[in-house]
Amino acid sequence: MKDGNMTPFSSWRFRPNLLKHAWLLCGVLVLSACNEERNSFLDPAGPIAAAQRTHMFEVIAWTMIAIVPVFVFVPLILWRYRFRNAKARYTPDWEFSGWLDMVMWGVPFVIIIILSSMLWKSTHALDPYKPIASTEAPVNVQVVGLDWKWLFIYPDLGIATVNELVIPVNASVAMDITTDTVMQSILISSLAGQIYAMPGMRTKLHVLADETGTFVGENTQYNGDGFVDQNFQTISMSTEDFAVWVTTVKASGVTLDATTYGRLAVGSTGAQAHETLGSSQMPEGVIYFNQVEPSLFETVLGRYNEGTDIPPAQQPGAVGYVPPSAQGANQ
Amino acid sequence: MKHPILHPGMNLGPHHGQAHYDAERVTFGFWVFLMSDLIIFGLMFATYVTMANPTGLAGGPGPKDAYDLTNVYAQTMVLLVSSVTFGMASLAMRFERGSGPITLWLCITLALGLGFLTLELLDFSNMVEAGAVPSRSGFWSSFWGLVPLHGLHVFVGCLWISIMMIQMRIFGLAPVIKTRILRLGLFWHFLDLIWIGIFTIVYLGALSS
Amino acid sequence: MSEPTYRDEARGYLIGFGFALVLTLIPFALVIWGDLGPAMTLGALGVCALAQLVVQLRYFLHIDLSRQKREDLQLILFSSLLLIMMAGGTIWIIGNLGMRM
Amino acid sequence: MNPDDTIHWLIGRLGVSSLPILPAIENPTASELVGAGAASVAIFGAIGAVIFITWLGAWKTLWFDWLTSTDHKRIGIMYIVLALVMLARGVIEGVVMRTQQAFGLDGGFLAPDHFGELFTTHGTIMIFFVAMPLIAGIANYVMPLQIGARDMSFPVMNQISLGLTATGAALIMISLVIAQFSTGSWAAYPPYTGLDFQPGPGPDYWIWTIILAGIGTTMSGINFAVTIYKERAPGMTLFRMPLFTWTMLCTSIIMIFALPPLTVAALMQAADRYLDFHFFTNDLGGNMMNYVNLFWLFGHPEVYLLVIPAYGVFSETIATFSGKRLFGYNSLVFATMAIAVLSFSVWLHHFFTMGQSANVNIAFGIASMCIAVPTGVKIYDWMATMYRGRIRMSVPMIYAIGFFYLFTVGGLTGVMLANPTISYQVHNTLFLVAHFHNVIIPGVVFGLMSGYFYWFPKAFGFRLHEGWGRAIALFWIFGFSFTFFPLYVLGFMGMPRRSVSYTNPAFEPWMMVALFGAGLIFAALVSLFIQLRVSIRDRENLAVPVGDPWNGRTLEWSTSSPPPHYNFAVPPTVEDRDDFADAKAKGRAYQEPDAYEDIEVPENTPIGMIICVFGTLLGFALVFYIWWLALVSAVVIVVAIIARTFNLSTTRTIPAAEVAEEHRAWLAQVRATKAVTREAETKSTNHGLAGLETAPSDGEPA
Ligand code: HEO
Ligand code: HEM
Ligand SMILES: [Cu+2]
Repeated sequence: MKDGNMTPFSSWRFRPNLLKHAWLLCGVLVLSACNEERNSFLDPAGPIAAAQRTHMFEVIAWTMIAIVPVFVFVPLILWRYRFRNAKARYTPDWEFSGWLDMVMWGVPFVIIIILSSMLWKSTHALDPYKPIASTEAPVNVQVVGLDWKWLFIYPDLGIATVNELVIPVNASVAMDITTDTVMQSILISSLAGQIYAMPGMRTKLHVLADETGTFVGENTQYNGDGFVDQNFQTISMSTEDFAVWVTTVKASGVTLDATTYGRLAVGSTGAQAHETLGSSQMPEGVIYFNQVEPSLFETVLGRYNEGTDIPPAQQPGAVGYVPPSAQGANQ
Repeated sequence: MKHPILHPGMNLGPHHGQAHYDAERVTFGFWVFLMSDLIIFGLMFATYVTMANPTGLAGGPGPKDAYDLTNVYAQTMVLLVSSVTFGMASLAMRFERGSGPITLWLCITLALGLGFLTLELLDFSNMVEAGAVPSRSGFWSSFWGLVPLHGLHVFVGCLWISIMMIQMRIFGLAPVIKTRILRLGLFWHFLDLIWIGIFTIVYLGALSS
Repeated sequence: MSEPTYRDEARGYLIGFGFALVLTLIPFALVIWGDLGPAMTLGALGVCALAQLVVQLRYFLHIDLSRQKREDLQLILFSSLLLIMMAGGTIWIIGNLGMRM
Repeated sequence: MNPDDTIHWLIGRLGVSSLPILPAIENPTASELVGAGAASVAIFGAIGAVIFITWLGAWKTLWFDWLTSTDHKRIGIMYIVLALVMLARGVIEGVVMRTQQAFGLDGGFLAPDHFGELFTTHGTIMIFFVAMPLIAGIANYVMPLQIGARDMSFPVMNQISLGLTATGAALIMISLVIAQFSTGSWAAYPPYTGLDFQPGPGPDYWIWTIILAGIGTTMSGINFAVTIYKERAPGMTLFRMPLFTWTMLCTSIIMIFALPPLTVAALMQAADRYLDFHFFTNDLGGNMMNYVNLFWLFGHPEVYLLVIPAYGVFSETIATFSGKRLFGYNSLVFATMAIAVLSFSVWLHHFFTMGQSANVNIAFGIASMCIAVPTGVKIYDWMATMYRGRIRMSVPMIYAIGFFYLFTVGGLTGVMLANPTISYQVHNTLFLVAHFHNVIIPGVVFGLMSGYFYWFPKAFGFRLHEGWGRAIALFWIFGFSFTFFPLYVLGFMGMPRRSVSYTNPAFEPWMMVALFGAGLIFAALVSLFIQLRVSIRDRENLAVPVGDPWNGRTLEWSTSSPPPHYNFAVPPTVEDRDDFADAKAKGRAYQEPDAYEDIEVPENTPIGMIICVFGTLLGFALVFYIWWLALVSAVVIVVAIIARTFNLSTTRTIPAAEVAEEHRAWLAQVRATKAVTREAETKSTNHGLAGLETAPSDGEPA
């Protein structure tokens, strides 16, 4: 983790001893998850995920004050006051103790106050709508959730991809998110948390990778048969590599217009869509687009707010959806 | 057995004997039911409020295009008067004026209730003509979810009044009958309370914002 | 405590009716003829509606603050608390989301 | 009308294709076979039940003594029977899902939509038809006895509530055989459950199941609350009520106020699907976020509705088996109330990730964490109750220990999830699935299972087999741990919930562990039925007719087992918080009253069954668009209810002499019975009369 990226989280004091335990625990997990595609905020690759992890361990640590006594005293009490132990004191009518009552209410109360103040700070600091301070130039990505794949539009670059989100390392990536079907939720665990994608609505998420690598991104909101296949690779690379990647996309991509979009929107997994729209120059399960209608995202978003009825035939994901190209063919 | 003090207003008084004591349990139960119903209405109101914006209207007709305040005012008055006439029925029962006056007041209340429903249906048909139908927009869906729900309650109330008049004829003023009329009274007044919310929020509120 | 007579109680209903009538007329008049501006109008509507709720509860449903009648009052207050939490929360949440979508 | 139209008019959208048996024959994949198997089990189970009842010659008894009964005790038992049947289905579905996921690396044997149906029905069944009926059943049985009442305030409404619950259960069972249930999860978020995306009958099944059962639950809540408020025995002030009754009061408040949002949400969904409304649709101003909001406005209080009675059970059992007064009664009461009220203020924590501002998330996050305080107080109070007690390691105590350890972990992960920061990461992953099973199983299931064991002898006059009881408890404890702790890890590894399969091989070992655990849970389920069988067989040895097998502390133990229809020959007069313990200590117990009185008990009525049958038909007709049937059923229900109000003689009187005779016979039996010490609690010498004891009787040195 590079300190330069930590500006928005300067209020975060990392407790070194806590972190040590944290590393221990997540070491165990990560080992078992050992895979070149990283998919856990316990193995963070960006400041948000890292802060989320730290916050989690801090919460666990504080709650232990209230919880460990339960684990310790329950067996002790059970053993000491077991039925057969005639020597133990037996006070069948003892039912109140003022100071015990105070402790029982007071300790958890204080802990919750502490946790609440941490919650307050972290929730503001990690608000997904808030841009992340970064050394590199920010990148804008528009995300459209489709059944069962993700479309990423780079409006400033005029390109788009399906199921491959490539980002320059150390750049704050501002995502505008929507879907053109049912509700979904986008999660790139190693970088930041998830946010819902809903038709006709724009949610926002900012992510930043401070290392290069490949991270799993996925939809976590069940949306039918292809749900489990709706994941994608997030690749963070150096700015130079990113530029190279952009040229590749431009070179090998196809056009994204109303017709191709319609075919893309048909319920299919990334792999299936690759079959119909992709080419061998594109990675497996991935599609590149080199010419993108600049207003595509706004069209997808705005369509639901035009005050017109959208019959199933025009609703991607609906039973009976007919992509525009096929509609044209039928007429 | 000790009998704690009974329910206010909507009670009968100790001179009613058994019915008075039964009322304790059943009116309380009915109050609880009404409060549960209140939550249903409350959430419908909340939904209506969240829909009263351009997104919810979805380019369809708005409140100004469809609401007819004259009619709403008439509905309000009819319902308000019916609350008072029901009150008179309750009093006739409480002061043991016999089933004659009770029936008379109930009849008037029933007539007013039906009058309210007629006015409301008239209003609805005008709205349909103005294109303010539930399939037009989220806003109108929330309207049609809320106001007719109240209307349905009024309809049930009318049915209930009719049944009580029949039962009074058959059984006279038996204790159960009395406690039923008591609960019917609660129900009827409750509907007026909801209506205050409807004319304030649904009609006047939407028109003035 | 002496039991109220028929006349006392009938008068109660009529008083309630009078209040309710006024509290209905004001909001309708405000919306039809008034020009207070949306915020003021809405505020006035709210005040009148609340007042009328209290009036009807008091005179038609006979809920009041005397000690023995507390059970209903508690029930109503508790329900109102929950209602405010639920309905208010809904409006707050959905409103906030609406602004950010 | 041409014949096609006629058929369509007659059977709506029902068709042969609705039967899952057929595709299984045409195309016998594993998934289809599992579905067909389930359908066959349902059909043959129903046929088997019919044959069994006929063989027993029990139709008459079933109808006159049970189905038409308005006795709260019988209604309670019927609720529990329903819950146990549904528990079997729910657990089996859970095990099937675990099996699928264990072999789900790159595939598995279930088709995705079949898996979708499984998690939807599993979740719906477990919440609405296992946990809630178990609570309603135990509460129905125990609560009136605990407060010294004769019955519920509204016995007929009580029967109707049961009928409506059974209606919902029937619909969800029918969906096994005819067409498919929804794949939209128990939360049924639109637009996925909207008409455009799921035009089939699935979501409609969900809607009507939920609405009908939900109305029943609301009515139960009203009934419980009024009963507790108005039917308490003389001297039973609010602050002398047993803790279980207190928890039921709080739970009934949740039933009354939290079910309406669900009813509203489901009705709005129905309006969208049937009447072209636009509450939650994508287009024309629909707002699905409001559905999510409304659903959790119900959903969160719901989970506390489930757990609060379990807290009540633990309060009773821990005090009883520690041989002590409950520590911190007032704290426990206030904590319960606090949890009930707070439960209405936290619902947004189920959708922190919808996009609202940080301030909204913070408000609800903090409110959520606040619930940890009263919950912690409860746990500490129970520990203090055991402190300086004489703890008997009976079955309910084993559950209690499992609860202390496991529930605390689940609560901790709940507190973690209450932080929006963390929720952003683990929401919708298996971490969440682990959390809620971690509170539901050690909390709700352990609580209700121990309640079942604890009060069973009250209801049937004999104890359940102790050895099997311990085995079941241990199966649950270890089964739970093996099944659900791995899911935390899988959640951290990023596995989304509701995944039929996965591609990451690292998941597989954890899944295998979870499958092993599910096997143990399955063993618990099987043992539950074996225990019942064995206990019925040995009922002579286990008999406790006097009615107080555990040296109980509260009123329900002061009457015979099973209690007479009217519960108490004379209404008890309560003088103390643990009144029966006090009575035994002061020699007030088992006294013959000065005089007996006539007792009025409610008459039987078929109204609940009529509503159940026609409610089922109504739901079914609506699901399949059979409008004439829907209309007929609705009319029958309304007419039946109205007709019922014309019957004013709804009670029957038991003469004082009969009461006196029964009571004296029981008192004679009490006198003739030899009291046992706690040593012999689990022996066959325990006939339900507890001997007084102040110190260990045969002080075996420790
Ligand atoms: C019986 C059921 C039950 C219970 C009791 C709880 C208890 C709690 N739950 Fe859970 N939950 C339950 C059932 C569910 N929850 C869910 C989801 C859920 C979510 C949403 C997660 C998400 O979707 O991302 C959150 C934030 C919580 C929080 C909590 C909290 C804070 C508690 C607290 O009540 C726990 C309190 C207990 C504690 C803390 C332990 C004891 C305390 C001690 C020993 C001392 C004091 C401790 C401290 C000071 C920390 N729950 C879902 C998901 C539904 C779905 O999506 O399908 C279900 C079903
Ligand atoms: C007895 C053993 C149980 C097993 C083996 C089990 C297993 C499962 C599994 C495998 C899932 C799907 C997880 C996923 O989304 O990937 C699940 C979901 C669920 N379970 Fe259980 N479960 C059990 C008991 C319970 C109980 C007792 C309850 C509640 C009272 C319950 C309530 C739920 C709910 C609400 C869901 C979510 C369903 C949805 O997503 O719509 N489960 N369970
Ligand atoms: Cu919750």
